[in-house]
Amino acid sequence: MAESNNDSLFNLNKIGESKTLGFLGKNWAFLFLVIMLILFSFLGKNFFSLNNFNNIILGISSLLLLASGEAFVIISGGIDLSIGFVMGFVCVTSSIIMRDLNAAGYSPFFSILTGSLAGLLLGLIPGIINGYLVAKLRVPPFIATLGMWGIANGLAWRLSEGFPIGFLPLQVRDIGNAYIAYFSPKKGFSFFIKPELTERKDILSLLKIIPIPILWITFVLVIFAFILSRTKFGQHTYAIGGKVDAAIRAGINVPLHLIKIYVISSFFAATAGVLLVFKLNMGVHTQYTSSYELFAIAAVVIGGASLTGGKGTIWGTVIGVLLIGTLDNGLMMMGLPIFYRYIATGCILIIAVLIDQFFPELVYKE
Amino acid sequence: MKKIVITILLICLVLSFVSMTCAAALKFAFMPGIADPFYFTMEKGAKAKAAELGVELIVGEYPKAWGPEYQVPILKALVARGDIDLLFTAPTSTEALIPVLKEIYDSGIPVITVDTYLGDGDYSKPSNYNFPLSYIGTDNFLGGQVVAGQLALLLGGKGKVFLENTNPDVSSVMDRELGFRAGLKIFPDMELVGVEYCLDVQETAVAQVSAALQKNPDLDGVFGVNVFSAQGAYQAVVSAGLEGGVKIATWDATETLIEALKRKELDLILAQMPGEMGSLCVEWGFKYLTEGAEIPRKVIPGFFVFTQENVNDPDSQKYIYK
Amino acid sequence: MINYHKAKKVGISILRKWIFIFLVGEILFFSIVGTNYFSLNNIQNILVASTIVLLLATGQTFVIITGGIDLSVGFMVGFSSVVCAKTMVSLEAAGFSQLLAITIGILTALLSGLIPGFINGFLVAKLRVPSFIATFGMYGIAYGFAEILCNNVPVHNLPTSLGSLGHGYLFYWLPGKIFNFLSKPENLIREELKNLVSIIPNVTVITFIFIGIFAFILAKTKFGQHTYAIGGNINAAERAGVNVKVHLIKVYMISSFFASLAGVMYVLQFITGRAPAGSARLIDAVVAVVIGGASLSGGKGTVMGTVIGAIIIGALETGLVNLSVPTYNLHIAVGCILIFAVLIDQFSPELIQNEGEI
Amino acid sequence: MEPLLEVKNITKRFGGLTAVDDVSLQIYPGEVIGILGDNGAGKSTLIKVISGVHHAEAGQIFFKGQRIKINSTMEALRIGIETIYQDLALAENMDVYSNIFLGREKLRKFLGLVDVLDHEYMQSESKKVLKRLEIEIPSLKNKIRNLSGGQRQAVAISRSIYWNAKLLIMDEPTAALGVPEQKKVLNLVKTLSSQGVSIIIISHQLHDVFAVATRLIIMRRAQKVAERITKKTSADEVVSLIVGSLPGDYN
Repeated sequence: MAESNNDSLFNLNKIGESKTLGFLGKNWAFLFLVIMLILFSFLGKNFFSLNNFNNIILGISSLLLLASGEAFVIISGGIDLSIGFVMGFVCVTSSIIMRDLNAAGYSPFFSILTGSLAGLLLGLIPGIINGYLVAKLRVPPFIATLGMWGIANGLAWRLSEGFPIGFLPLQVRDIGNAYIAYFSPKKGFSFFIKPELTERKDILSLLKIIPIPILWITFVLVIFAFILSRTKFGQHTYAIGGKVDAAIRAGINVPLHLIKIYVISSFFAATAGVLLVFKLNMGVHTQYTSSYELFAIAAVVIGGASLTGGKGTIWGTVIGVLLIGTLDNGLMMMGLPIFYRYIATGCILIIAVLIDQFFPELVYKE
Repeated sequence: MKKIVITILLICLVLSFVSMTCAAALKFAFMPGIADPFYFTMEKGAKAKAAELGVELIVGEYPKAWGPEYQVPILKALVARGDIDLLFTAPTSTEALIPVLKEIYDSGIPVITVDTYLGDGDYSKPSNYNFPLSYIGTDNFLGGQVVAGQLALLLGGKGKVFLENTNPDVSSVMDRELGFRAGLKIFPDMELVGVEYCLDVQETAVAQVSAALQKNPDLDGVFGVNVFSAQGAYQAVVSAGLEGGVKIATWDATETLIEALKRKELDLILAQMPGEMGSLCVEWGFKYLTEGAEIPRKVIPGFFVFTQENVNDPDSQKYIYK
Repeated sequence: MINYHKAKKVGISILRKWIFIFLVGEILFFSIVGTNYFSLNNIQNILVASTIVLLLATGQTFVIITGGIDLSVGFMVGFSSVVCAKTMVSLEAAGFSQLLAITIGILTALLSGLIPGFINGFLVAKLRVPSFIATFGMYGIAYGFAEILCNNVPVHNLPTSLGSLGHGYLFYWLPGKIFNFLSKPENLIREELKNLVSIIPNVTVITFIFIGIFAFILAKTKFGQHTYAIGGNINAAERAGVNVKVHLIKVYMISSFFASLAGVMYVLQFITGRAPAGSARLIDAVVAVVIGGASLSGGKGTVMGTVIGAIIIGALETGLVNLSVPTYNLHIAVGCILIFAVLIDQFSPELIQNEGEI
Repeated sequence: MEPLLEVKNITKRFGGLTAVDDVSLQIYPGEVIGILGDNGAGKSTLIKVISGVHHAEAGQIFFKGQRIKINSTMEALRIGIETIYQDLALAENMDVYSNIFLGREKLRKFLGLVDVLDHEYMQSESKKVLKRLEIEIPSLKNKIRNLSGGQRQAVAISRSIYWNAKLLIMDEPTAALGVPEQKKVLNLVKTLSSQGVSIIIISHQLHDVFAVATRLIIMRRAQKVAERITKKTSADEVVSLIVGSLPGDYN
């Protein structure tokens, strides 16, 4: 290590000996997040409150899912640019199905369930195609998924014809915007169902604890974090990202594994799409300008992954997303325009990689 | 190499003759500003009128985002067909489109601007942008004022309001904002606490309005200036559990918003008359070309305000965008 | 046996030129199916409409050949358009002549456009930040700065003579009467205006001059040779004495120079400066480079290929408009062409293998 | 005869690790010597010191009797020390003659204004050097990617020879090659040595080294443990020295 880095700015050996610095280098994203939370609590009005944290988390929920799926791909040494539009595509299809079934007189429960499942299943198709192109036909991931980016975008557009899809069963919104627990000073605790409050003062003082979508997301993330860190599948993912040849020689069915990984990424995007239906109560095609996939990649990298593969965790990715979300919300609460967040995200992204470049010893020193 | 060159030249020669065909019926072209329900409805209105008058209507591709760099190439490609008798379009920039449309006008195609305009929109005085036959469109500034007034009425003339806008780059929504600000000035107890731009991403609008509600717990009203910001605004209010507590005014009567109004989650929708605009363009254009009629330089079709009271009236239904 | 070889040779030459054949086929198709697609006017439209993609893609070609990618160019266009427009407006307001204001505006934009390129290059070459990340960071930063600089609104009131420059043509020809160079004949009656033929847009001329220069640099000079070497094997280049770091910085500066040139062209064409200008063209540019035969792993690609790739996209866009086919088909079509391009590249190595001998 | 290159008491450390410990050796013009040793014995580091990649903490280097300091690979190249690494350092996407001239391209004036690459000159020169080394490559315009391992090796060698290498260091030249290819490379080594080029070969494959080298230097644990004339030793003895079952001559 020292051999190849002896021209870097720092003397790595010396830094490597300091435990404090080691901890800093390894957990800098987390520490940065904490510092930011403290800073914004002082600078922003009403930043530090349960409701605002709910807002932050709800705001980043799509990104959280997209980035976690992307993490698998990036760890395997690939990249998936199609996720943003796959999300839009699934969001549109799934809401069209819900709307049409509901209009055809099926029960809301059936319509919602069928719509969601169909969306999730359809979302697997782009993943299979991506994976097949990458693994079997050896198309570089950047290109294969960029092609899918255009195709998913076009299809979503075609299906929605540019209109938002409305007229979904009302329960969609109730599910998507509910919380696990409510606490009202007037009526006490209630679970899942919002207490009926009429006074504005009471509505404002209502405490809402843990949004339901976050419960789902956590559930999905925990499973996949487990898969990545504790199972053979996860182990192989790192192996492929580290060195494909070695993985092949070790008997891993690399093409099949890669297909699975792209399917996972696509599945996460589909989940995000279905979640979006529940949150927004309508199907919206992801806008051209929102660059979801790029922000997802940024989050994964801030979370400690490397685009060359073999590195990264779900936990780190979650921190990365939180960092972006908090920054966004904090700047908003401080009254800075949306454009500052682009600058801030850009800078943090570069800093993340620089830290990764110059503290390699620290980051790997367990 | 020589063979290739000769082949290509031959192909070119043949091709230039292929397209030399002419049609008898009048052909109008419509170039929308961006892909959204407003322009879709306009197209439908124009199509209906065109069918009635026996005019063929060619619609340019809907630009995927707002801006001359998206619109101009499509517009040029549309006009390059060469068989168009009249163009009506919503210019995406008051300045950038002047030379482009001038060139089209110079090549012999009369131009009508609809919904948005060139320069300051006044074609009656001499200027380098007074060549379009007419500007047909809503007075966005006036609309903004009306919304401000109606919102103040709903709130009893007192309260804090927030404006969720889309893109500071778009003249029509900025006019709405300016109108809204001007309208609020009439009510000394109304206060505008903030403006955010969601860049037409609904999720961003949700996040921004949520943050605004967080920052100003005593917020009384939100004005969402277009479909995405309005939908985002009411989503944020619903998710904060404040339906009914925070009044929401919106612009553009899409079915989705009307549905929300019927559910009493919204309070006010200002409907422009895109269908009417499209139909007017075709009608005036037809009259101009066939009868040589003089067209008014500015046609303002007005608008309609939906409230929870009148939304179910049979008379109101025609104002919904479909 | 001989026939087989002959067939193989034909096959190879078709594969090697497939993008060119594709382009010709595409134009052929639209000319037959569309209305007046094959006309001087429309061909010029395609070129003008492709200006930004052409410029971005040419710069991007250099970066992609070295094995990197430059995502910042999308918003760099906006940044430099804002800088250019702002400078012009403030200089004109300060009493400078229009010509001076325009010249200084353009130069300022081009010069300030080199800075982000330098930073990108520095991050990539010296600090070894992966290019994807470094330039994506710059993507956000450039956009943010552009928006702040112009206060979120497009820059207005630019010098009026810009229009005649950006929308002007090299020649004007009124059949049988006038043949003008550079300036549009004045005092024409409406009938004459209708018949006026404008030949070769100024914007296209400028674009192709720069593309030509850099195509030459890439294909014929030591700089180009080293660019390929770095993309092929960075260690080899380093050991052969190429100053890889400086070279990479230069390459990223070329890319951002082209982006700012695209920004200037934007100002010339649209007479305004906008922060999001060109952002949607980023992906088109990368796609054009890849369709043009470059590989994202580096070491391959030509400016000529890139130009054809960009025109394929532009011609497709125009063709679909001509046929009144909705937008989404464009995305689907481009996505498919892209994958197709790479597949051809993947499956024809044994055919293309001995290209030196053919 | 004066040695072409002499290194004396070279020591190189990385942090706490001593990679090369007080090693000395000489090589004479036209001589082929082999450096043998197990993985981690310090062979690679030693040649990297000679070729200017690493800078030694202690020791001296003499070239043609003159004390020199090699601070960079470029300096090593300038005095005529060329190194061919296992990865050959060829740009696979480029053709044969471009690789031979990589970094030292021949230029000509275009329209009397700009410097452009002189392809014709580079091609004819490459042809000459390939001929001199009796190397057969189907076409100079072939991309390196499409050549066999032995052909690549040959390109890398002719590249260094064209630039007048006096000393050629080869790191595992036959490792990735098939048997016939190995033969060709070894023949090439002999041709070179007969033309007066000195060569240092590092290899694991004993019989290769035995086939071409006249003298062997055996390293173990960063130290030079023995030096043998090839004809006066046997593979068994060398293996024993490498693994340490025979004590070395020094310490």
